[in-house]
Amino acid sequence: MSNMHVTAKVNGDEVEFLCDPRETLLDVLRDRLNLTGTKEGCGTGDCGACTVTIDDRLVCSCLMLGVEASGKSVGTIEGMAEGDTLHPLQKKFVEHAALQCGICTPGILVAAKNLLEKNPDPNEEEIRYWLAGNLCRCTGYDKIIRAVQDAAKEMREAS
Amino acid sequence: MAKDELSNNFKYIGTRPNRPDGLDKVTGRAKYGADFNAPNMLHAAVLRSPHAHARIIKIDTSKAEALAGAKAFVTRADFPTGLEGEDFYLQENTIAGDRVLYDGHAVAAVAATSALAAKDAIKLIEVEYELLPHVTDVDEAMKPDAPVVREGAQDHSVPEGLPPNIVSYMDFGHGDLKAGFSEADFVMENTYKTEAAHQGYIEPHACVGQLGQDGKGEMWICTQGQWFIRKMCASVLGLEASQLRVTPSEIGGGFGGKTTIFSEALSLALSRKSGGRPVKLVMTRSEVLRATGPTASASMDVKIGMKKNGKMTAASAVFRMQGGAFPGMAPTGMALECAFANYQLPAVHHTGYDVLSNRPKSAAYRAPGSPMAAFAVESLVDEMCRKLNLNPIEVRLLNGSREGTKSSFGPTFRKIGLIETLEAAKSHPNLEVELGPNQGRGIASGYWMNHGGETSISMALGEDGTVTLSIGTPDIGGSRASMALMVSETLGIPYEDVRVNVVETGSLGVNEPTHGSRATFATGKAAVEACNGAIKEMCRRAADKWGIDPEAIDWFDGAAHPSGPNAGDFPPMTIKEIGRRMGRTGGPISSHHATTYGGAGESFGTHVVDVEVDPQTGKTTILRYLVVQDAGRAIHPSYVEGQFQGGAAQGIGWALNEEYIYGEDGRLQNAGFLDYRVPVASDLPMIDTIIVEVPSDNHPFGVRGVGETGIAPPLPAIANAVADATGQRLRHLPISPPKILKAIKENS
Amino acid sequence: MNYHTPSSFSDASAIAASAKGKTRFLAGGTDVLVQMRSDIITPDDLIDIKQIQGVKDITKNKDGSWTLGIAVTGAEMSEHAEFKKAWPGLVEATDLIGSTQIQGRATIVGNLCNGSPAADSVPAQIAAGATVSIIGPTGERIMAVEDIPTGPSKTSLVHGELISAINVPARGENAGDAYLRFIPRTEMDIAVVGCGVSLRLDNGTITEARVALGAVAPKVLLVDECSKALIGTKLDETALKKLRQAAENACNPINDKRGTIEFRTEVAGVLAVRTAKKAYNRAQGK
Amino acid sequence: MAEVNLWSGLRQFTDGELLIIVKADTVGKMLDELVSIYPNLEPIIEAGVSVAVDGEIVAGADHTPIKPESEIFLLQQFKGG
Repeated sequence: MSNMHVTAKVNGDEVEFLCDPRETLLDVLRDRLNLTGTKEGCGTGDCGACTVTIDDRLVCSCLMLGVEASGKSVGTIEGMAEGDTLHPLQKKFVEHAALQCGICTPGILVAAKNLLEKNPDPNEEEIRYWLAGNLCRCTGYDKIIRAVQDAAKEMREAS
Repeated sequence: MAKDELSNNFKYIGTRPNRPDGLDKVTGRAKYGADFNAPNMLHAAVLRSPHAHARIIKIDTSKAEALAGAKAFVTRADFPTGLEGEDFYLQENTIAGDRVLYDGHAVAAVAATSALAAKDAIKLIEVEYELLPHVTDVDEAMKPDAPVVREGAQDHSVPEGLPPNIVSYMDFGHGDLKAGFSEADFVMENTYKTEAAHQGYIEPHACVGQLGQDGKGEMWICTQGQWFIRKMCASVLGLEASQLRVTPSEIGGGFGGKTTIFSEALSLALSRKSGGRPVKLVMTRSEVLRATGPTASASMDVKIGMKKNGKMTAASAVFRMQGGAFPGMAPTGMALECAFANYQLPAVHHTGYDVLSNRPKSAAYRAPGSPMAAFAVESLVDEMCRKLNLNPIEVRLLNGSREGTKSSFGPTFRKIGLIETLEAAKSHPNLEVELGPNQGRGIASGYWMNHGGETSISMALGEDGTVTLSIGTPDIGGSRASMALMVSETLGIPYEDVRVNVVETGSLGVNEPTHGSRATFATGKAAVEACNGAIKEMCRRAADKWGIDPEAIDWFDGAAHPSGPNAGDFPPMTIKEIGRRMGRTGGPISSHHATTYGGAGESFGTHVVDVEVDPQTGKTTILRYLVVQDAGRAIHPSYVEGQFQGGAAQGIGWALNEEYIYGEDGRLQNAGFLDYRVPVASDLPMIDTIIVEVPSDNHPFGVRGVGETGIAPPLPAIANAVADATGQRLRHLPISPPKILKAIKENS
Repeated sequence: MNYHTPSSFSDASAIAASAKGKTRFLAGGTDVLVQMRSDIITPDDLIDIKQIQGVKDITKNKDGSWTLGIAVTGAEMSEHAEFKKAWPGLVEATDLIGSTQIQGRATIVGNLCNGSPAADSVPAQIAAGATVSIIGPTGERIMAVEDIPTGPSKTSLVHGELISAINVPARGENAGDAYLRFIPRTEMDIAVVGCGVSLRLDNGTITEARVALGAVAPKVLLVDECSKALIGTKLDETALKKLRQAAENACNPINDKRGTIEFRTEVAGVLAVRTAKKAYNRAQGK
Repeated sequence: MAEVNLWSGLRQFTDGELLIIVKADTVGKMLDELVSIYPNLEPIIEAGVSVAVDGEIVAGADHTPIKPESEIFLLQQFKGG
């Protein structure tokens, strides 16, 4: 089958692209739309490096076809900061050294942001289980959990 | 600077500023291996053997070649012949010759106009195999009647009469072993096994290679060491190293696994065959697990003699390790050097075997060899402490290596920090927590010798007085921040005024990779040397201006100050002023330092873990975890803690769940993150850390490498904790629920 | 590969029925896309059934029973307070499938049709007494969930058939369900053993019981002997002992990379007891 | 002059000697001397060894100076992860 034409919203912007129906949303984001902040770690939904939101719900973009994004609103790491203003999670991840190599960081940030939108005051266990699908091989997760807790606190205090 | 001159009075060292590459890495802007694209680029895919051992009878690419979009194919026939030694093995691992040696061994590769087209083309290649018998277990491979992985591969170290899969042999030690054991009140000997584990970096190997008919090439790649990639690819393809320029991307984890090449040279070979078009090669996760280098699996006999009070009198170890189908890959020697490093031993002996099997070519993984050795030795020490009813920390304090101890592998230790880690662990509140039913506590120590190595670095002063540092060791865990801190401290300028760039192979002399826990030690030391060179030049510029002797100038707080008889004669000349005027005061100011460093200070660590084991299912839960390790000097304490915590997490995974599982057919059963089970966030507690600082006397700030030691103690610490909780001693990792439950049932 | 987005189940069925090559239906895609990625299957026709009207609905029927659309995700089930209150065991089983991200896509119909004996939601569906509505070239039919899987990756659906809805009975009074599984980590693993239990009580005495075991046989088992061990008891020690034995007896597992025969059998008994206790507490309103 | 301690597996290449006295003031010269006395050591040293000088392990740093009283050990080559 030839390529299909798809219209969607990515980080608030209207986008159009052509893709082979076998291409995943991850392939489309990275190779068609040049949004390489979303990473591929496994291609099978086991690592979470490709985490994005579809209509504000978390998904692994490797487990969704590009054509399925038709008419949907996709959120990626590139849309997380507002202009020059970093999201508190982004700020806290740097401050807490919550990343070492940084390859899992975009997926974890997108997932953590989604958590805090649903639960502004998660406890440690809730954060750990929410992020269980985001593998990090460098940090042992300790500093990631602390950064999420600290960002949540700052966001609660600001609101 | 000698150790007694070390000062704790630092302005920048020991602070925790934001890492310079932090913003790029939290916004998705940082470019990793697979994020690079070149104009007119093709995409590669690799056909891999489904067999553990087979002869290749025929490879037919005709159907694949007819596919639209398929542009180039390579097999071994496209590579030069006549290579020897490690070069030959690198080439043979890149692509199989007449035989495939493991499940996942590359057989052919294709470049096509899209990744999908390349994948389609691979499926159309027909390969005819003649199956050969295979062996994947180290003990099986050592048997005289085992299938022979490689004829004539034994090196000169192997005593006559040993089976052909034993390709290297070693023994070393000192003292009278027999006398030592006969002096002991209690001698215990056991056999321990560990399974192969993978580094499990989240970023699969990725590169874009471009190579023209003129032999000039480019490669963009995620690697721990761009010069290693250059040298290895050049050897495998018969190129001149200087004609290949290798640019490192940001790197998504390595842990030793990205210090060598696996399939990278295929992208260059395909590029050469497709008229020099750039070719992108990105591994899938399954390819990473099947065809890159996990660590060795090990089978180990350990024997220790002790007095009733816990004093050790003698120890011996026999280690058998397989590192895949390629000689020299099992870290047997390093494992043995680490095995008894924690202990003062009047008599000790080590014997080691490097064994071939039909598995992928092993690569370095965080303190290669040390975790297996620690598992065997620290488990046995714990077993003996239990039998003799002795406190395991006290026994380690009694026997622990310290300055002046003749090490188990020969040399006399200089200043080291093992005792300090044990003392610090002893007084940590975690040890006060009372344990409940089915809970247990385990302790173990570990060692890594660390490495210096080939290092080349440049720094340059900008016109505004800020500084650019060009380094050759990729930043895998925040090392840019450490470098910037050391430069700030040395020059006395703000952290923000230093930019650290990791550069390509054309910009510096040869650098070894970020490996051996060497980056902060060696690149940091070279950075300080380069800064000192620049300070000398800046003082000379001030001296010229002031008309005084450069020797009569002190550099501090980022400025030249007249000293001695001239003190106070001139206002300080700041680095900003010097930078602004350097064009007309003698030209650009830059400084270079290149050397091979020895004498990296070794690092010891002690871990304490509390676990709870479900007696009905055998499932282990980590309740508390403490890492204590000697960092020499923590330049950026957050990233030191991060290394401790990350090492512990990897060790926990290796201890409890991670393993390469081969079927009867010699195929890897768990080539994915679903069944190669690395720890997830909900598996772990917070990981407490204590940074011990016993400064190394061979680094200007006292730095010891910290990256590797932390993966060794978790394996035995967890086995010891499980034994404490259940009464069951598991001597074969991973300590999975089926194994624990079986032990509980059999022994109850 | 052809990608289809039919707007009705009969269209979907017709596309599948007329397809010559390999066909797959796409709902959440968390199995199909993995299989495509791993080269286990490359469908010639992929039929996306999410654009059919009503497939995202969770409907409470007048008689108290529930109809779940085939594209309802795990996350949507967890967020549906009333359904979760009625069938906490089915919801917790579904919630155990994969990560938060997987929950955003995965469906229990997909979990069922994938045919894995280790599928987490299936023992809970069977324990709940759920049925599925099926549309095919010869019309519609309804089948019990336990009759859908026939073996690893195999179902009793015939060429051109697909599930159009899942029907969960009314919960009724004094009843509760639960699901527990064993995995070596805390998350992200495939069940080594799974157990779903649904109970109804009368003054503390069990009057109805359904016990299903996953990953201990070629397909998920509904174990009558386990039900018999429970019915008429107050879940006393004798009943639990019988339950455990019955669960162990029902096992016909394999040795594989995830567990041994011995381990699976032992843990099936352990989980049956633990799950029954949890369901019993729920039935008592605890 | 310096005393070099070999690992015991090298005994077969040195007529059973494990403590060799060589004339050298750097690690590199020491290794060359060893090979000139015992040519059978060449493949091992060429393949790479680590050397400990006064308790400091040097790998590949042949320029490292040694003193007559230095404690010198030849070790199995190591590299890190």
